[in-house]
Amino acid sequence: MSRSQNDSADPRMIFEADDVAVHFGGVKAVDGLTFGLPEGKIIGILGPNGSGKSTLVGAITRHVPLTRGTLKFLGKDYAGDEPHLVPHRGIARTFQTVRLLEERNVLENVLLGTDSLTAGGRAARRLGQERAEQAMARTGCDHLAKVRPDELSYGNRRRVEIARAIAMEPKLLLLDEPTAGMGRAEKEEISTLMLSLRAEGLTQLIVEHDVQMMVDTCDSLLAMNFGKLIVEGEPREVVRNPAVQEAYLGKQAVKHA
Amino acid sequence: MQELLNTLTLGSIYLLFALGMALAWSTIGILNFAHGAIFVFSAFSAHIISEHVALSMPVLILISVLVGAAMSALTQWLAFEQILKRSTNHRSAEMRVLIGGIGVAAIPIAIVDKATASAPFGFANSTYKTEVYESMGLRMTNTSLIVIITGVGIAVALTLWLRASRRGLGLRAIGVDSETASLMGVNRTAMALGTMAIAGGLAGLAGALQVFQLQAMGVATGDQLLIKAFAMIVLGGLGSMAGVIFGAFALAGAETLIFAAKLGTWVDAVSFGLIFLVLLVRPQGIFGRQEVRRT
Amino acid sequence: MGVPVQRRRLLKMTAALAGMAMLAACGGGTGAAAQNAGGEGGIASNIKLMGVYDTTGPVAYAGVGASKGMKLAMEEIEKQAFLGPDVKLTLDEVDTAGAIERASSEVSRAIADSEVKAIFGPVSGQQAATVAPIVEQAGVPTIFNQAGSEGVVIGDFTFRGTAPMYSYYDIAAKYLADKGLTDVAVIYNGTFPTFAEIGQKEFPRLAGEHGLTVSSSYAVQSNTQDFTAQAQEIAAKKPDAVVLLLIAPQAVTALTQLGQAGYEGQTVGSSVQAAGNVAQAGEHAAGLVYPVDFSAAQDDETAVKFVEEFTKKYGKAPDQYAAEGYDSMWWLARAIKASGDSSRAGIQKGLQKVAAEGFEGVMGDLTFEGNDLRVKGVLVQWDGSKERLATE
Amino acid sequence: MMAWYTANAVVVQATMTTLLLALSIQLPLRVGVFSFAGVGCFGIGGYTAAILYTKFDVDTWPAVALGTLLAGGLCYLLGLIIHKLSGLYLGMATIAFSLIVAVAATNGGSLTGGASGIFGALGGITNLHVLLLLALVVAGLAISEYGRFGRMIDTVREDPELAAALGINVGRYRKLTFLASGLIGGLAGAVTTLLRSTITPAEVNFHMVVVALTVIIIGGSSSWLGALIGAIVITWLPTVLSFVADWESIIYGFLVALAAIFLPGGVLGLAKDLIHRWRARRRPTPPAPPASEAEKIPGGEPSSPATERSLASTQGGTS
Repeated sequence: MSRSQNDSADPRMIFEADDVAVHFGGVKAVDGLTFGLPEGKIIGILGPNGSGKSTLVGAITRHVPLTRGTLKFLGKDYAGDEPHLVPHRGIARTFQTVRLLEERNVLENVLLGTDSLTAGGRAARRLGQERAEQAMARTGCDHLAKVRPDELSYGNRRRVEIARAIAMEPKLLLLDEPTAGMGRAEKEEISTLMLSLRAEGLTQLIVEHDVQMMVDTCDSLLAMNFGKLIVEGEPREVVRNPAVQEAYLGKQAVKHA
Repeated sequence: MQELLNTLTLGSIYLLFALGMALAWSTIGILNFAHGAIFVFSAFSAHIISEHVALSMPVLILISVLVGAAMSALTQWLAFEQILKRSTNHRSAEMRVLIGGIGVAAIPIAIVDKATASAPFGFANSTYKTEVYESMGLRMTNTSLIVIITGVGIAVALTLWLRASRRGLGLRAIGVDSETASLMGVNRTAMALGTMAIAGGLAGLAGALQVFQLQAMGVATGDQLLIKAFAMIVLGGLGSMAGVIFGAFALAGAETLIFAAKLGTWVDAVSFGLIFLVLLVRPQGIFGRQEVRRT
Repeated sequence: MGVPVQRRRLLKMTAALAGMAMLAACGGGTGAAAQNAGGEGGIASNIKLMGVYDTTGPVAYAGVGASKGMKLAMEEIEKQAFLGPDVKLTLDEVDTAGAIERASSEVSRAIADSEVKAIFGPVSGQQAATVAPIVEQAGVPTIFNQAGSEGVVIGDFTFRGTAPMYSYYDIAAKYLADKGLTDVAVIYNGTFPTFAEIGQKEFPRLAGEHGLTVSSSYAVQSNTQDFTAQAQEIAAKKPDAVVLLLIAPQAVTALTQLGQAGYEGQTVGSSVQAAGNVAQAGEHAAGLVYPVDFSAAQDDETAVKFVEEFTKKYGKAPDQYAAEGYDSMWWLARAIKASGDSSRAGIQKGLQKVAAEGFEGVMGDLTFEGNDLRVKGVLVQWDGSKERLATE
Repeated sequence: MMAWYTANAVVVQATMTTLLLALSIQLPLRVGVFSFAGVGCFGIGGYTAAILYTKFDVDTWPAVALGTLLAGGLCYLLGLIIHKLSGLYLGMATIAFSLIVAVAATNGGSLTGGASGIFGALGGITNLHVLLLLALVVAGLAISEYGRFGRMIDTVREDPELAAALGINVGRYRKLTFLASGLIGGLAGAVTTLLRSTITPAEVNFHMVVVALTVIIIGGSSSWLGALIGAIVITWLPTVLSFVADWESIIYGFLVALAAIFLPGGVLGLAKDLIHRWRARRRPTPPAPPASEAEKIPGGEPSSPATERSLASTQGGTS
């Protein structure tokens, strides 16, 4: 229930959550979160496994029913939306485990990002194709266009998924552990990509376990535990916060940070 | 009161048939559409042997159980295991297991059909004699008694066993999540084979007892029960043995009542209509657990 | 005994009259057939026939039985040189294996083959009803066995060599009336067309005619397997007789459960219980009577001779299907002889001509309603191990 | 050729009607809806057409149209009620629906002809008509298989949650599927009935579900082309196998089981896989990896081809 006022420094919140709670029976996966996402920033969510991060992402995309609370995007309350309406508002996401159509090649998987958001017709088809090709180029999977996902490395599967989300040309991009299972070099590529997207004004919310990457990439961090927001603010400060260290990081990681 | 007794007997027959199917479905995720054929063929095997030697009830049941177990394990090994090995996702595997079962079922059924020239078969040559008990205006045969006790006994025992034993835990884990199960050190393949053998044994038991109870079996009997069993399991809620027990007696009760109301040709409509309504109110069946959704 | 014989003759006459009336009504064109017994086409030396029915699958017993009967008849026809010394009948058989499309496809193929002069059609009701319009349109005379549903005998070219069960079920009603068993309960399979027809309509009508009362009637489905409830209710009400119109396994169970419920009255079945299909019910089936169009236990000369020949050829006694096939083949042979013409049209005219007159077959005096066979039927009793004629 | 056609016209016809029935079951499966309502709709379409044709003197085509529309409408209503049920629960509900249709037909008195069904409903439909109708249906389905529409339907089936996250209205797809499946099933029923001239309650049975599923599994569930292959195999197999007579149903069972085991994507899937492999071989080399990809992540090696992967080794997939 901790309402924080310190976001008010930012001029415009693209997204606002007010007292959002998601309970599964007796399990309070998310329990009264209030926060906002400033436009054009990268915000990270930290928290141990089971702290409710992914449930929160699910709540934002309206896949998970809310127990209470309101969600606003671009100033409009959309908590009552069906999940499929959320992308039409300009919110795109990736998943913790990569979700691709195994029977379709990479290009088609990326095109899927544009399919329901563009109208039919030849012009729209060409537009979708362009958007998909751009997205693939940015994520570095353009040379894989005709390959099927089951022939790809894990890192490349991640790229395809991010490309699909970018092709949706969202105003808010939710990344659920986008670098899980990637090597250092690949993680840096993702970081670079996120920063270049930010430069274009895309707001991003990222859930990650790699603290170093979060500190390097994010403009601010939210730390969660037991479904509640414990600290939020400038990444380095958040990471140093004793409550966060106790809940999540452990002594060793603190040294590393 | 007599109606209750009749429901109990009919329900126990349904239950015995459905138990094996439910066990395999809710633990190792195999919806075996050859279950009905195994049921018929096991009873038929016992019938063939009984034509040559006059055997007692336990021996006939044993033959039927063994044949059922062997057929079911063989089906699992030669067909279902192979299908799972070659499947990439659950939906297509589920579907192909279903079709594979239908294909496998055609074989024993064709053999029985040919051998009996579609005439009903039974254990007329057995040493077992049906006796009728009568007390307080209620009638019951010793066969009904055996059917009820076996049906309910095995159902309860199976439920408890699944709940309690480590093996049961392993099995349930397969049903819920095969990866966790393999982490727990459960050998999936062997376990699946064992489960299918038990399920087949139950089909054999059900087959033999049904022949004793109803005196005869037709070659189409297995198919007719298959759909009913499918309905009972879904009605009770997949994954719950208690649900199967409930489903079997609920369907038997409904059928008995419909017959009592002289609506004999409406039986399927009423009972399946009820199942339809139940699913609308409780989409996961009466005893089914609500899926906990996690993202 | 006197009365029944007279009655039989009367029936036969009326039936024959009705047949002729229908024939006349069917259009003047066919009248010509009656005169030219000499035949314009003559009898070919090789007459090809096509048999399209189930010889595998769930109703294979009917197709196989009929086939055996027909083959025996063909042998005899040839041996007797019934159609002349050099005339040979050949029968090509194809299995429909329970598939409607296969039946119509094979029939179409037979139609396309101009060598095929007549067809013996499917034994399954729906297969038969599907091919009936096809053969009608093509003008190929087709004789069906079994296939007791409506829509099979629909015109000049469709014939049926099996009397519908309801048409001779009256002997069961009469038997009950003669024995004074007037209070009757009925259990019938309402999803099985033949039984639905008798259970819902024909038996109540026959009961009325013979002064019986249907005190209770229970409809069940083909997938009903347990009859405890019905058996107990019947045992409690103690009607004089119970009529069971059930498929084979159902009848065994119902008879057993009636016995277990303590019912001791007369049980009446149907021809489905023939061929030892109630053997599994053991003592509970003893005393069951049922009307059939043919029983190997029949004692008239023609039947005894047929049973003898059949047993010599196949090693076991003929069933009703064999008898129907046998009589159907003879019907065809008589038809060819009667019209003196083995062309499709000739056979068609011949079949109608023979039908109008009726003839004596192994099923007794055969009469026809139009192109549809009628027999008197015999009532047989299952004594627990074998069939014998039911004595009145 | 002409002689061949004359002799086999009915089998050709049966192939087409079987295909229609299979398509009415395949479409929902392709959208991830385990619906067997197509069989019930076959009954509704068939009975409606037959009743109109024989009892109300309606002409062939209006009778077919009304049967089709009624089946489609009722199936859509069914879909509105049950589209949220999952997996085999929905399957059970739709089987219940189909069986209820059969019972209603059995008890429909003189209107439906009771247990004996309706006879003499021989409409004026030719093979050419059936072919044209089939072409129409297939054209519609083909559109739903290619391009963006096809991709979206695949997503709705494979991963409804993903589909929603991509902005696809999953519920609407599922509901419309019921409508389309009902229309196709109804058309199949009406056409088949007026071709055969008969329909009985015994036909509207689980057996029909089995036939449709067998067609789909043998041919391939991903495309109408698969259903066509399956329909051809299933309709012609008995003709081919008839020489084995008594062994026919046993061999049939074996073939179906073998197809289920060894052809995950049916005959069509096998063909597609072969084509894909052939093309992959013709590609100069596997695409050159960029510099970063040289650094492989642990456990991230490419997985083996789909056909050899087993369920146990898949990650995710279902959740």
